[in-house]
Amino acid sequence: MSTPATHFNEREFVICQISRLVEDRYVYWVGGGGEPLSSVLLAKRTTAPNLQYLTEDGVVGPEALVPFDPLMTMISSRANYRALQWGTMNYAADLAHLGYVDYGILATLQVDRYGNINSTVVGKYAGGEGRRFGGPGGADSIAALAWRTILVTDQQKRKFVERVDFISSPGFLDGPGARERHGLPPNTGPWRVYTPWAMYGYGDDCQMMLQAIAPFVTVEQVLEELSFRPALAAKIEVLEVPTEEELLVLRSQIDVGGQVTDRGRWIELKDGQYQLVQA
Amino acid sequence: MSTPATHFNEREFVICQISRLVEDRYVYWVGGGGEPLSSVLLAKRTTAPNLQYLTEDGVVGPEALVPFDPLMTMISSRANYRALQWGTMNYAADLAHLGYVDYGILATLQVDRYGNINSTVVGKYAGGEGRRFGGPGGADSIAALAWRTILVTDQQKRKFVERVDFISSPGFLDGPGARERHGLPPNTGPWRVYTPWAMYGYGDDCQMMLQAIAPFVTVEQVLEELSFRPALAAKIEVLEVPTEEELLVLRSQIDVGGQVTDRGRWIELKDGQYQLVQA
Amino acid sequence: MRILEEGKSDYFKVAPDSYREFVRDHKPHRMVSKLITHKEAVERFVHDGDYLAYDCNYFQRGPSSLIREIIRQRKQKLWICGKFTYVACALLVEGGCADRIDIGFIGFGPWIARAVREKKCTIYEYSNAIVTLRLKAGAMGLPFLPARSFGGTDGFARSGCKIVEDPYTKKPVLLAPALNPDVAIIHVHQADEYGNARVFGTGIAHQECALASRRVILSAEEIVETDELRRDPARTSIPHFAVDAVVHAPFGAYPGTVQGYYASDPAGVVEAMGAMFSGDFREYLKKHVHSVASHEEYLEKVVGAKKLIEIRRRETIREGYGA
Amino acid sequence: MRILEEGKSDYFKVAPDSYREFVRDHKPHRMVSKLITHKEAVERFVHDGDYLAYDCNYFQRGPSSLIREIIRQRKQKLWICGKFTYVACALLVEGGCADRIDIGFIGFGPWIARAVREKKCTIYEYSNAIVTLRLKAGAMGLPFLPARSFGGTDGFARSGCKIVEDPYTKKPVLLAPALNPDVAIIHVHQADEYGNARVFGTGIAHQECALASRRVILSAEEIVETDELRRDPARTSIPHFAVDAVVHAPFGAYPGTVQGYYASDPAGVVEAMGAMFSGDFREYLKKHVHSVASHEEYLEKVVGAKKLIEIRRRETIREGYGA
Repeated sequence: MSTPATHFNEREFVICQISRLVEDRYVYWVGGGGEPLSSVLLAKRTTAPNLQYLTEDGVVGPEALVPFDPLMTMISSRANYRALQWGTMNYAADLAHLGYVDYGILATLQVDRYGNINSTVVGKYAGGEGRRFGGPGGADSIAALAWRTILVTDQQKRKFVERVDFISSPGFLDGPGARERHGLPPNTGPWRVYTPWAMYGYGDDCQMMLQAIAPFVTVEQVLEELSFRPALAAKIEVLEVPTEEELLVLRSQIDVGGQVTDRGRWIELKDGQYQLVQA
Repeated sequence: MSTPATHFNEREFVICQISRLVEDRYVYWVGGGGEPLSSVLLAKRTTAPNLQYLTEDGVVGPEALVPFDPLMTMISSRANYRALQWGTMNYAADLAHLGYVDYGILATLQVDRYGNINSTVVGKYAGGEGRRFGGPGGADSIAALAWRTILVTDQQKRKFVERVDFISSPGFLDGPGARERHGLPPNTGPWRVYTPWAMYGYGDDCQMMLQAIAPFVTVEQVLEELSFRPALAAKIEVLEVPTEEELLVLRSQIDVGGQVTDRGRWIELKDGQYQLVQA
Repeated sequence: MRILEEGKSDYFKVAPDSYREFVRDHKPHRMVSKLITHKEAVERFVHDGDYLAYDCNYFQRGPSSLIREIIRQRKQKLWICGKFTYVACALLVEGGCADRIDIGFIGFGPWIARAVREKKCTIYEYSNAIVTLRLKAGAMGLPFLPARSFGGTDGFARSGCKIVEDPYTKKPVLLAPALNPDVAIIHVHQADEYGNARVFGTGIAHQECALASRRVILSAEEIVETDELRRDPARTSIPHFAVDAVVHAPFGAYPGTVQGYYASDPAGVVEAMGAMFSGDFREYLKKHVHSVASHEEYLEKVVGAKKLIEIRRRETIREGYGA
Repeated sequence: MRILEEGKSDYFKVAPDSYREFVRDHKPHRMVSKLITHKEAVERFVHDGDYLAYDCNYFQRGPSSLIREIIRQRKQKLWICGKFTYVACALLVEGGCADRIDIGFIGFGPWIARAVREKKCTIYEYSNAIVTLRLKAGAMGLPFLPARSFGGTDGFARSGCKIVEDPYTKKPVLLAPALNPDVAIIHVHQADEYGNARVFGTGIAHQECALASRRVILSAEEIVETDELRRDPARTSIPHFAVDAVVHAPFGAYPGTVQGYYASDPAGVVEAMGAMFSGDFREYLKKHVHSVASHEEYLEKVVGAKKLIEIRRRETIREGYGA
């Protein structure tokens, strides 16, 4: 039941990576949709059928009916179908404050060495000169209160910066102890950053460390696409590609319309090597 | 529809007094049972059919089915029947904080010149030497948060004291401004104190003032039954006796078993005078 | 209890005492009928310069028909509570109604940077959870509530929050200032004519929003008897005494969904999102707001019966959405 | 934010960080069956010296069968959360189980003064609302919540509350310390084997109590399928991950009522109140606790089928008490 796929795209690759982290025994808080929700829905249909997740509108443990209509990932009957409990936003925040959220999974716009997240403005804040985005939304509480935060973003130089232009949601701020000094609960923070090309963790110094890469890129290619140099793990692992079984579920049940995965480049197995298909 | 009664007891007298204060247009918070609840239920069946009240368990606007089983004034199906809303204790407290509670009605054990309420201990607190009672219960929040508090107690020297042995629930504490200094909202506090013999209000000095007496006692008799001398209103009014119609409703619908009213002395009209029947 | 850090932004004034007085003097403690039209409700209860909160958003059980009516009446200088929002803030700013936003999450696009650059709009930075907590503080009659998020962000510095030393644990803890909006608009599944209302399913903060706000307009898919509500009091989400106006608004959340009643209209969602991402709302506002005089006319002429039947058909789930 | 006044009493330690760690490490995040007996639940989850919270009381949808089991097992040195209570505190103190009480309201009588005089029991003074607010703070993962009552009382001085200068309004405001009990016992209408539970009707603080407490024992009138609960998720009052044990306890609130299911037994109420007012619990405890080994035996031998049928018959209201 585990056949390595030979043809998939970057988005599918990263969703499958995160999906495999997700275990039955934990409670998750998932961002509004996109890769985070797809990862959890995939896990629930493959390795972790009893997995339960929370969303920002206070839904606890739904048996979501996919696919959803566009944007209908919360406060909609299909997303919230046959939940164990329905609450509200403040209820979801209470559960997160209490420490019930083992993992928060967040798609981010820009991230820095310390895992700080920017979803507010790229460029200068003052005077509206930068490019403005939507604000932290629910990500701030996930990043502050989940025990471990898993970030998902693209492997692009402009997305991995030395210091984000605006900290919308907290990573390790400026290093050890900073979260606690600003009132956040201890022993929380970024845990993994996933891109279609790589996976990063964090050392005791709260700084990003490259831990694994996709089989279709080199470490050098990855490092090209960061605007700072992260620490490197003693041994850089190679991430496993999606299986045919995962892709079948993802494509036929979860993202049928391609709303989430229909971006990014394709990868194929060619001459015994996984390679990015040139556009 | 208003025939002065000729035979009633002290408890019935005081319930009818309070019932007449109760108007349709206000929201009330009522203590656990006894005279306060009886007064409200009587008003709802006589002068104020649309009156709504809250209780400590968060019931909003019930159409209570009387009589209740003993003690079953909250979290019971008859007391909470066909309410507009069901909540919890914290919800009731929220509404009180917000200023929705126009009147709180409280039966009290001991009260002082400033309207402070003792339901904790009569006598010395330390070492358990005094006679211990149940504590403030829900009365503390009513006394703190209702716009106007109506107290009900017996006209007995030991119940009207210069200073209560223990402030369980706040009256005016030690005078003007004291409530605010201790964090209570402004323009709140005791408004009336009712006993079977008299009605008191409060002056600008926050001290109790005798305003009216029952037709079956004299001012002197009343003053005998306080252990301090209250201010006297310029004109002491005489309270109107219960009507036959009120008593019919009270006896046949509200307190059928006499749980509330079966205490206190009887009054009868004799020789054109209302008189306490000698035991 | 030392103040360790303070946000430096202006914020809507915290005043629990004056809110209490407002409740005492102006909230309808008595059960009186409040059934009026969209037009009258917005005329009477939304004032220029108000702080406005809406619950949910233009696509998800939000008061979309009331948002359109506010724009239609060209209300001005509103300060809006922009949490959990795709297009509502954009419509209110570009419709000329709002010039300040407390942000949790809003749908972006070129409109927002332009509005800020042109000084048509001032932004105050929060997060969805902190804005919603502020409403909760307002709904509890308190001046603030503590939280353990938001500290350390750049939003904090541009907010009304503070970090103090918790007198119990001696550790830093965030305080979020209470929010008591001047007016709230909330879309519900069912209400009686007095404003006792039921919301089915999950939500953002309908109860908090109603209890925290000075004036409250409900739009309701269905008007039901009070006796119907009394059969199941645990389902009552909002009590009448918090409510000033009840507007019968079938399909009031269109193009959004009302869970259990009708699905969203994906084409309608895409049309609104398209206007937002292009930064040009002129066509959208003309067609969806100004071309008609009322919600009824909007449903008749712009949306049409066929669409209404289709979105009702497309909502195939009932479980949990009825009493 | 200056501290203006402080209660001088000991209070159960405020520790949101350690509570979070407990939740992470010991709460059952996974759905596992938790259906066990009264005996096993109390043996495993109630420890000598625990801070114990019960929801409601011995007469009103309270965990009466679990209270009897705790006394039967002669648990000791409990610190109990004595809110909204007629006889539960008296039974636990006179049963030899409890030696500290946070008081909101308790049924009194000679027992309490005697217990205090003989130093068998220490009292800490709060009110129903403040104790319940403390549980709410505990259920929100916060160190404290503000309130605008309780200041100025003599109870305040004997509590763990503080009055601080509100940094927003500059006025004095009370802070109540969070309460995270070691163990909570809660009686519910329905639960599944995992601990997802429904309470119908009004209540004191069942949800707060469950979310605030390290260990949670539910006793349930009915055990239902999880799929039944999923049909109406708005009715779920308590989520499974807060719960450690589910005990099937039909008539678990006897002699009290469970709204919609059965009435109280007035004779049983009077018998317990009589013991309390006389200050002599020996007969009561012997008959109602120690004469039997289990709740099942209690219903069979002490209460009897006739009484059970009678109290069920006497509850004639169903509206609102079913999903």
